[in-house]
Amino acid sequence: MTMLEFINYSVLLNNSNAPLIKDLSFKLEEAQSLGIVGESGSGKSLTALSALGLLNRRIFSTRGQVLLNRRNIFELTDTELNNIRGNEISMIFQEPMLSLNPVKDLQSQIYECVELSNKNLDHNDIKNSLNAVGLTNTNKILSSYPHMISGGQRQRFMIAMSILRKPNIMIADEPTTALDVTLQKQILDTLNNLKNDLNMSMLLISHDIELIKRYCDQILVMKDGVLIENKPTSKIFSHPDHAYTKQLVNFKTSKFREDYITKENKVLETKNLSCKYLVKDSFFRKKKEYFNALEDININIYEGESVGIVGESGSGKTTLAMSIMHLLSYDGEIRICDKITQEKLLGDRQLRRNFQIIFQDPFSSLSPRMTIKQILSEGIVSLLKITEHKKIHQMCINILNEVGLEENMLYRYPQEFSGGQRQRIAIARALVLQPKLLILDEPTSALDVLVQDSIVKLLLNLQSKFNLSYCFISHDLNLIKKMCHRTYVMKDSVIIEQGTTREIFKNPQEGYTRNLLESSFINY
Amino acid sequence: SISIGYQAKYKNFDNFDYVNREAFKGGDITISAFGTFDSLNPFLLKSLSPAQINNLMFDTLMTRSLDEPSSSYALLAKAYQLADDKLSVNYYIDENARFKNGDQVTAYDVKYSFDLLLSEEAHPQYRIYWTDVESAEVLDAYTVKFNFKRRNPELHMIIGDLPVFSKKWLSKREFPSNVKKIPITSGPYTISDYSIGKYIIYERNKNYWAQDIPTRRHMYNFDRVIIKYYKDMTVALEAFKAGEYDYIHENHSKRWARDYKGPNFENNKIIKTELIHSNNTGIQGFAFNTRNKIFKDINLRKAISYVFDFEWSNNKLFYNQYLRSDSYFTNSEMKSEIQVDTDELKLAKELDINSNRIKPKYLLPINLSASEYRRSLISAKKILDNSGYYIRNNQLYSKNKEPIIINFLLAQKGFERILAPFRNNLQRLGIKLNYRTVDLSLYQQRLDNYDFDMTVVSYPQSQSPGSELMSMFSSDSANKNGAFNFPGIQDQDVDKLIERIIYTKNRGEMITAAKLMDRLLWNQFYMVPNWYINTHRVAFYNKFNMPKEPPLYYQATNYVLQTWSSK
Amino acid sequence: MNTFSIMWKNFKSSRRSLYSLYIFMFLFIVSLFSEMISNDKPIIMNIDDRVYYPYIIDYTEIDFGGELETTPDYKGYFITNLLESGDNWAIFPINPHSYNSINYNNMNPNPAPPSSDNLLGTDDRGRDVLARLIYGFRLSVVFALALTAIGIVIGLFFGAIQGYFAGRIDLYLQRFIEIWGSMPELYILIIFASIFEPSILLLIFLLSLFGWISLSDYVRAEFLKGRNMDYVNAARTLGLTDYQIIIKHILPNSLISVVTFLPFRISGAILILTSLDFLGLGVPSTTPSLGELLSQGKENISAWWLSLTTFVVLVGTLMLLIFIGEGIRESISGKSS
Amino acid sequence: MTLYIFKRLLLMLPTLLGILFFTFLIIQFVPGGPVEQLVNKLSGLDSITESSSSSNTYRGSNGLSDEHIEQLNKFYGFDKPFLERFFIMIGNYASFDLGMSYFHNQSVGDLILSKLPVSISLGLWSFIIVYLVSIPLGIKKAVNDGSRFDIISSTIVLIGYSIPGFVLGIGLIVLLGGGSFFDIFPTRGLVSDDWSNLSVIGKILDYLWHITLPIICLIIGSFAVMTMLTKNSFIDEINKLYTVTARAKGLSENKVLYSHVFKNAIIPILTGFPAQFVSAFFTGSILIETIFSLDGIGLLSYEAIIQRDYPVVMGTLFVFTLIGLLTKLITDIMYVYVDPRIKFTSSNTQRNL
Ligand SMILES: Nc1ncnc2c1ncn2[C@@H]1O[C@H](COP(=O)(O)OP(=O)(O)OP(=O)(O)O)[C@@H](O)[C@H]1O
Ligand SMILES: Nc1ncnc2c1ncn2[C@@H]1O[C@H](COP(=O)(O)OP(=O)(O)OP(=O)(O)O)[C@@H](O)[C@H]1O
Ligand SMILES: [Mg+2]
Ligand SMILES: [Mg+2]
Repeated sequence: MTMLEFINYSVLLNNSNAPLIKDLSFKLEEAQSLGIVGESGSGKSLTALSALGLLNRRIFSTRGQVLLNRRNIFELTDTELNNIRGNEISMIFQEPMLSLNPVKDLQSQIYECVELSNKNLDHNDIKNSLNAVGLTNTNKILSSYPHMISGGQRQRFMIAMSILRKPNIMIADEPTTALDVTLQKQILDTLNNLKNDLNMSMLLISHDIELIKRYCDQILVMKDGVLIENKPTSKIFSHPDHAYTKQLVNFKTSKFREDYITKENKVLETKNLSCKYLVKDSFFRKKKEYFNALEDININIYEGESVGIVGESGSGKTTLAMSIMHLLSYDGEIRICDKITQEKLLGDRQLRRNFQIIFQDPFSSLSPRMTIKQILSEGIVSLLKITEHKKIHQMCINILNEVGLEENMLYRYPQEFSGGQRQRIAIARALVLQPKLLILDEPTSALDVLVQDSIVKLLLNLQSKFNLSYCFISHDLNLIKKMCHRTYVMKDSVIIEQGTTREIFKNPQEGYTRNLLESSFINY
Repeated sequence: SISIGYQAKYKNFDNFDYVNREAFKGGDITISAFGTFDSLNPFLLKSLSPAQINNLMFDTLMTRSLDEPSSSYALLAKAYQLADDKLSVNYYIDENARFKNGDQVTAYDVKYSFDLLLSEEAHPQYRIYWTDVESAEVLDAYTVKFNFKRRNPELHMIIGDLPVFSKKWLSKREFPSNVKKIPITSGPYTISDYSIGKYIIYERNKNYWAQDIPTRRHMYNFDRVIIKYYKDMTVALEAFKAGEYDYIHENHSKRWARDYKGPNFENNKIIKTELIHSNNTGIQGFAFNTRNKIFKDINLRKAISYVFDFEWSNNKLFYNQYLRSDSYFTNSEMKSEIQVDTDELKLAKELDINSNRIKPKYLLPINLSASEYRRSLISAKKILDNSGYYIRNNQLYSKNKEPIIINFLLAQKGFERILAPFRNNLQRLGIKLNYRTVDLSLYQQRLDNYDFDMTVVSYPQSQSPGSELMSMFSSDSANKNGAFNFPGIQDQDVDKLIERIIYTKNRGEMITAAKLMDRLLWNQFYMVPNWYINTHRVAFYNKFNMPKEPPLYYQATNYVLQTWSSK
Repeated sequence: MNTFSIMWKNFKSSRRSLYSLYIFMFLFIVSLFSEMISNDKPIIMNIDDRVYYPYIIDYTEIDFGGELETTPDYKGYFITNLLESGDNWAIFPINPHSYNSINYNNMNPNPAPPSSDNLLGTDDRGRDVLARLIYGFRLSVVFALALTAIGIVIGLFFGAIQGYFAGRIDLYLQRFIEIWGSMPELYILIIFASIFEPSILLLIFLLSLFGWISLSDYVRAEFLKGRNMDYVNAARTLGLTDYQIIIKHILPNSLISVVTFLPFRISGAILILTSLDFLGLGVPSTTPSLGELLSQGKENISAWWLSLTTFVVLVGTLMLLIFIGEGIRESISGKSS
Repeated sequence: MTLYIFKRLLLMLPTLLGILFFTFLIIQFVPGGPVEQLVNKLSGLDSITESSSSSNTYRGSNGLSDEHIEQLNKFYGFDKPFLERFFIMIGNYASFDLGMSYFHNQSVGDLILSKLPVSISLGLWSFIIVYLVSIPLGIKKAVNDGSRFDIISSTIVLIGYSIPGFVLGIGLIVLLGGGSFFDIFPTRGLVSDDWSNLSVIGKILDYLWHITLPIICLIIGSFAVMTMLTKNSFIDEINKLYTVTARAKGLSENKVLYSHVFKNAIIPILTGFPAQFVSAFFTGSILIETIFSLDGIGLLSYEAIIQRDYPVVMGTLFVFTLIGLLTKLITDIMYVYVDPRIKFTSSNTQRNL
C-alpha cells in the first residue's frame, strides 16, 4: 500500500516565484524505508515539511499533489490534518535546538503528545520511549527546559516525542546529527524495529551515506530541488547514474592525520577547569541545586594542532567550549595563547580576535534581524578593524564562496536558509577572522559529505597557511580521524581518555571509547 | 423688624406679599446640585455640606424679606433691643420655638451656636462675617445679648442671620469631627435620607413650630425636597431633560440658547422662562491695573474701553441675552443717571469734592453695525493720537516710548472667547493683548500680589452696600495685598463717599452717595464695563404653582423652594 | 546595499504602509505651506488701478487710504467696502481665513455651523475651524513627532541599559525610575508655568521629563529576554562592545513595543495639549492645535462640527501612522526579501 | 531569586521614602496652596462666570485679615518648618495613618476606602474586558496579518481609540440616558438611590444597569493599544520553528497559539500590566467619572491635586506607588516564570568579556 506519494510537486517562493523544488514525484510504500540524500540546500527539508502540510503559506506556494493515504493533504480540513499529524505521520526536525518551545518545560511538551494520541499512553510509555533514545535520567530531563539540556539530548528528546505515538509514517530529517555513533545506532535500530513491528514507513533524510545504506530500502537523491535519482539501495551503490550520485557513492574516507607538530606554543591551556549549572532555585529553602557539567578539565592545544573532543552526548563538550570562549562562568584557569586570561580579556575585547567558535546550533547564533552580509562583516569591522566597504564586501563574498555559498545570498536573513547553509554561514563568520584558535562544535553535522570534504580541505589549507589551531567537538569519528592530531574523550563531565587520534582509535583504553568505535560503521 | 435707613415695609402682617396664599402643602420637588457633599455639618472649613441645608434646616434669629433692600423680621427671635450705645443688642427668643426633637429653643442654644460658629474649628467665613461681634451672653433662658467691638449700623441686623441649632446636636469636641450626625434644628425641613455625594432628601417637618408665623406662612410647601448630585453640567442638563429632576437654573448664555431644546420642551412638559429680578448686579468688567505705568494714563484706558465691541459680543457670543453694565451698581436704585442730579451736587459740595469732577457719565459707544464700530475704533484712535501715542510696525507706543503690551490674567477659560475678538480689535490700534488662563491657585496668588495688567473683576453689590466697599475702592486697600481693589483705585473723594455710604443712617443719603461714587468711578475708566442680566434663567417641569409676581431681590432656587408648591 | 536600503526595500514591499507614508508626507508637506492655503490676507489685490500684494508686503491701512496705521483687516469693513466699489478686486487663498482671524461678519452666533463662508463652521469665538485644522495639524504633528522622538530615545536608553546589564544596575536604575515616575507631574508643570511663559518648546521639555518612563519598562523586559539569546553570545565572541551588541543585536529584536506604541504616542502627544490647557500650561489658545480644537469641542458639545472634524483628522492621522508603523515593523523583521 | 525578591522588597522602603520626600519637597514650591484656594472661595473670585449674578451678602470689612490668614496657616500646619512636617508625616505613615484631608472632613485612609467601590467596579470590569477582548483579537489579527479582517478590525479599534471620551460619554448619555432620544440607561451613580431596598437579583441588575455606559466609555479606547501590542508580539513568534513542531504534533491552531506561542509572546503584554492595573483601579478616567457622577479614587486624587489637598495627594500617591511597586515586582517575577531563560542577576556569564 502506498502511504505517501508526491506527484509533480513543486515549491515556489511567493515573492520571487523562484522554484525551490521542481516536479518532485515519488512514493513511499508501507513498511518501506526511503532515504533521501542530496546536496545541502537541495530541498530535502522542504519535502519533509510538505508531507505534513507544514509549509508556511505566507512564504511558499506549492503546485502538484501530496497524497497521504491517497488523500491530498492540501484538501484536508484543519481538524483532519490535526488528527493525522502525530498519529499517522510524525516528524523529527532537523533543528532540534529551535524545534522545542523554549519557555515550556519538556514534561509539558511531551505530555501534549500523550493527550493528543489516539492510543492509550501513560507515563510508562514516555519513560520507555525516552529510554529507547538513551535518555535514562528521565526525571531530570522532564523537569528541564530546552535550554538546560545539551544539543544531543534535545535531539533525542525530539525523537522520543515522535516515536512515542507509534505513527504509521515517520519522517526523520537528519535525526542523529548531534549524536555519537553508539546512540546513532541505538536510535536507528529503534526506528527500524518500529518499522518491522508496526509496518511503519520511514522517510529518512541524511547526509550520512553509510547510515542510509544500512537502513534504507530505496534511496532518492536530490540536487538543486530536483529528484535526480530514485532507486533501490543496492542499485544506487552499484549503478549510480548521475554524476553527483557517483561522487557521493565513491567518496572515500581518508587516512589518519599524521603531519608533525612542533609542540611549542600552547594556544590553549586549561587547569582544573570546572563549571556548574544552577538547576533548581528553591524559593523557601536556602539550598540550591547545581549540576556539575565540567570537573577538573585539563587540556592543552598547541600552535598548528588540531585536537578532537569526542564524548557522550551531554558529557559537557559544549560547556567546555563555552567556557573556553569565556561565555560561562567557571572555576579554574584558562589561558589562551599563553597570555590571555580572564582579566586580560576584561580589559581588551580585541583579544577575542585570537579565538573563535562555531556554535553547535548555528541557527540560534545568527541574529534573525540581520542579513548575512551584516553578520559576516560585523567581526571584520570589530576585530579586524577593516572599515573600507569595498574590502569588507569582497571578503564576505570570498568566504561565502569558499564555504560553497553564493554571493546573492548576502542579503538574505538566516531564517531563509537550509540547515546546512546556516551551518556554513556560521563557519564563514568564524573563519573570516582567521583566529589563532578555532573551536568547532559539531561544525559539519548538517553537511553532506562533499560539502563537508570541501570545508575540511579549506580548514586544513588555512591551518597550514596560518598555523591555526583547531578544537573539534564532533561525533563524526571520520572527521576526527581525518582532522585531529590528538583526541580527548569525555564522559560524564570529565575527560576519561586522551592521546593521539591513532592511539585512541586503534587501541582504546576505556570501555566507552571501545564501544564507540565498535559501533561505528567504519573500520579503523 | 429691622431695616437700615428706611421704614420697613411689613408691619402686623399675615404673610409676605410675594408668597402664594393658595399654595398647596405637599408634593415633592427634585432639583440638582453640582459636585459633591461629604458632611452634614455646614459650618466646617474642612467639609462640603449638601446644597440648601442652611436654608431648609436652620432657622435664624431673624429672617429677611425678599422685596425690600435690607429688612429683617422675627423668626426665632420675636423681638430685639439695640442698646443705646449701639454696642450691644438683646434678642428675645420666641417661647414657642421648638427643635425638631420637641425641645424648646433657648438662649443657651443661641449662645452655643454662636460660640461654635466663631470657634477655630468652624469655617472662617463666620469669623469674618461677625468680626465685629465680641461675644454672646445669656441673660435669661429666652434672652441673649450680643456685645459688639465697635459701632456699626448694620451689626445688629447681621447677627440676626445667626443660624441656631440645638446644644444636643454636637458637643464642642464632636463638632469638628462628627459629620454624619443629622443636625437638630428648628427649621422647616429635616434630612430623611441621604447618600454621600449622590443625593439628599429633605422632608418637611409637619410640626414645624413656625408654620403659621407671618415670616413663614404659605412658605416651604413641598413635602420633600430631593437634591441629586451631578458632576458634569452637560450631563446634568441631559438628566433634566430626561425627567430625573424638576427644576434647573442656568447661568450660561450659550447653553441657555442652544441646549434647552428637545421633545419635552416642544410638548410643553418643560417650561423655559426667565424670572425678572431687581438684584443689584454691581459691576463686572475688564479691570486695568493702574499700578502699572501704562495704565496710569486715563486716555489709554478710555481708548481701550472704546474698542470693546459689546454689541457684537452680545450678538455673536451671548445670543443677545445680556445688557451692558452702565454703573458700578447696575440694576439698582444706586445707579447714577447720565446727567448729574441736584442731590449729588449738594453732597459733593458738602463733602468738598471738586465740582469739576461732577460731570455727566461718559457714554460708551453703541455699535449697531460694522460701520458704526469702525467709527468707534477711529474715535479711540483719535484719543490716543491726541495724547501722544504713536505706532511703529503695528505696535503702539506711549509718549514715553513704552510699547503697549497687555497681559490679561484669566482663571476661567470661558472668557477666552470673549477676549479673542477684543484682542484682534485692539491689534488694529497696535495694542498687543495676551491673555492667559492659569490654575486657580496661581491666579489667586497673582491677584493677591497685583501681578497682572488686566483681569476680569466682578464687584457684586448688595441692596445696601456697606463696609465691603472699603476693600474694593478705598485708597487704603489699594496697596494692601489680598484686598479687592484690583484696579488700584486711590481717590480721596471716593474714600469720603464710602465713609458716607457706610455710616449714614438714611437710605436716601446712602443712595445719593452711592450714585456720586458710581459717577466718579465710572468717569475714571478703571475697567471696561461688561454686561449683566436682570433675569434668572430657569426651566422646570410643568407641575408647580407659583406666586403671581416674583419678589424684587432673590436667588432663584431659594425662592422656588420657599414659595412654589405642587399643582 | 546598506541596512537602510534593505529596510526601505522591505518597507516598500508593503503597499499599504507605503501609501500611508506617501499620504502622510503629502499632508504634512502641504500643511507646511498652510499660510498659502489658508490666510485672511489676499494674494493679490487691485484697488483703484493699483496692484497690491498683501500676502508678501505688509501694508497699513493708510496705504489704502484709511485712517489706521496698522495692518488692515482684509476681511473687515474697510477693505470690504473698498472692494465693493469700482473695479477693485482681490484674490484670496483657497480658504480665506487665518488661524487667528475672526469672522466678524458671520450671520450666526458662534460657534457657527458650516456655511459657504466658513466651510467647517467657526469655533466658539468666531475663528474658522478649517483654518485651525490646517494650522493645527502642522503644529500638532511637529510637536508630537518631537515629543515622541525624544521620549523614545530616552526610553530606549534607560530600558536598554537596565535590561542588558541587569543585576545591580537594573536594581538601582529601576528604583530611580520609580521615584522619578512618581513625581507629581502636574505640580511640576504648574511650578514651571508660574515661572515661565508657556511655549511649545517648554512643553516639549517638560513632557519629555516623564514621557519616556512607560516605554523604558517595555524595552527593559525585551532586553532581559534578548540578552540570553545565543546570537548575543555569538556577538560577544566577535568582540563587539556592549553598545554594539545593544544597538545591533538586541535592539532590532526588541522593537515590538516601540513600534507598537509609536503611533499611539504620537496621537497621545497631540491630545496631551488638551489636558494641559486648563492649567494655563497648554500652549496659549491663540496657537492653533488640534488639542485646543478638541477641548473646544468638549465645551461645545452641541457644535458637532468642532469635535467631528477634529476627530476625523485624528483618526485619519492615527490610521496612517499605524499602517506606517506596521511597515516599519515588517521592514526590521525582514519578513520579505 | 529568593535573594532577589528579598532585595527588591527591602529596596521598596527607600524608594517610597524617596518618592514621599521629593513629592513633599515639590509641593513646597507649588504656587498657591490650600489657603489661597480658600481665600479664593471666600472672596467669591472662583465663581466669576460669564455673568456673575450677584450674591447679596455682607462680605466682611476688608477681605481676609493677616491674622485670619495666619490662623489658616496654622490650621493647615504650615507654621512648622519643612523637615519637621515631613518627619511628622513619615511617622504617621509608619503607623498607617495617612492624615486628614484639608477639605474633606475625613481621614485620607477613609476617603480612599469610601471611593473604592466605584474604582473597583470600573477598574475590575474594564480591566477584565479589555484583556479578554484584546488578546484574542490581537492573536487573530496576527494570524491573519494583512487580511481584510485585520484591516477592518484595526480601523474599528482605532476609531474607538480616537473617539474623545467626552464625546462618547455625553453622546451615549444624550442618546441612551437623556430626554432627547431614548431613556434607557441612568445617567449617574453606581446604583440607584433606592438600591438598598432591592432584592439581591435586583441589586445586581441595577448595578450592571448603572455601570454599562461608563464601562463602555472606559474600555472603548483601551482596546487599540492592547490589541496592537498583542498582534505585534505574536507576529514575531508565530512563525518560529517550535510552532511548526507543535503543529506537527497535531495540535490545533488555537492550541498552538494559546499554549505555545502565548507564553513566548506574553512578555510585552505582561509589562504593561502594572501600569494598566494601577491606572484601571486607581487613576481611572477622570472624565468618565465626572460625566457619570461616579466618585472614584481617580477623581479624588485629581481633585486633590487641583485643590492642593496635600494630605490626599500624598496619601493617594503613597497607596498608588506602593501597589504599583508590588505589581511591578510581581511582573518581574512573572517574567522568570514565563521565560525561564530570563535572569536578573548579572553574573559572570553575562559580563561582556
Ligand atoms: N524562508 C525561505 N526563504 C527563501 N529561501 C528558502 C527559505 N527556506 C529555505 N529556502 C531555500 O530553499 C532551499 C531548500 O531548503 P531545504 O531546507 O529544503 O534544504 P535541505 O535540502 O534541507 O538542505 P540541508 O541539507 O542543508 O538541510 C535552500 O536553498 C534554501 O536556501
Ligand atoms: N543551562 C543549563 N542548566 C542546567 N543544566 C544544563 C544547562 N546547560 C547544559 N546543562 C547540562 O549540562 C550537561 C552538559 O551539557 P553540554 O551541552 O555541555 O553537553 P554536550 O557534551 O555538548 O552534549 P551534546 O553532544 O549532546 O551536545 C548536560 O547534561 C545538560 O543537561
Ligand atoms: Mg534540511
Ligand atoms: Mg553540545
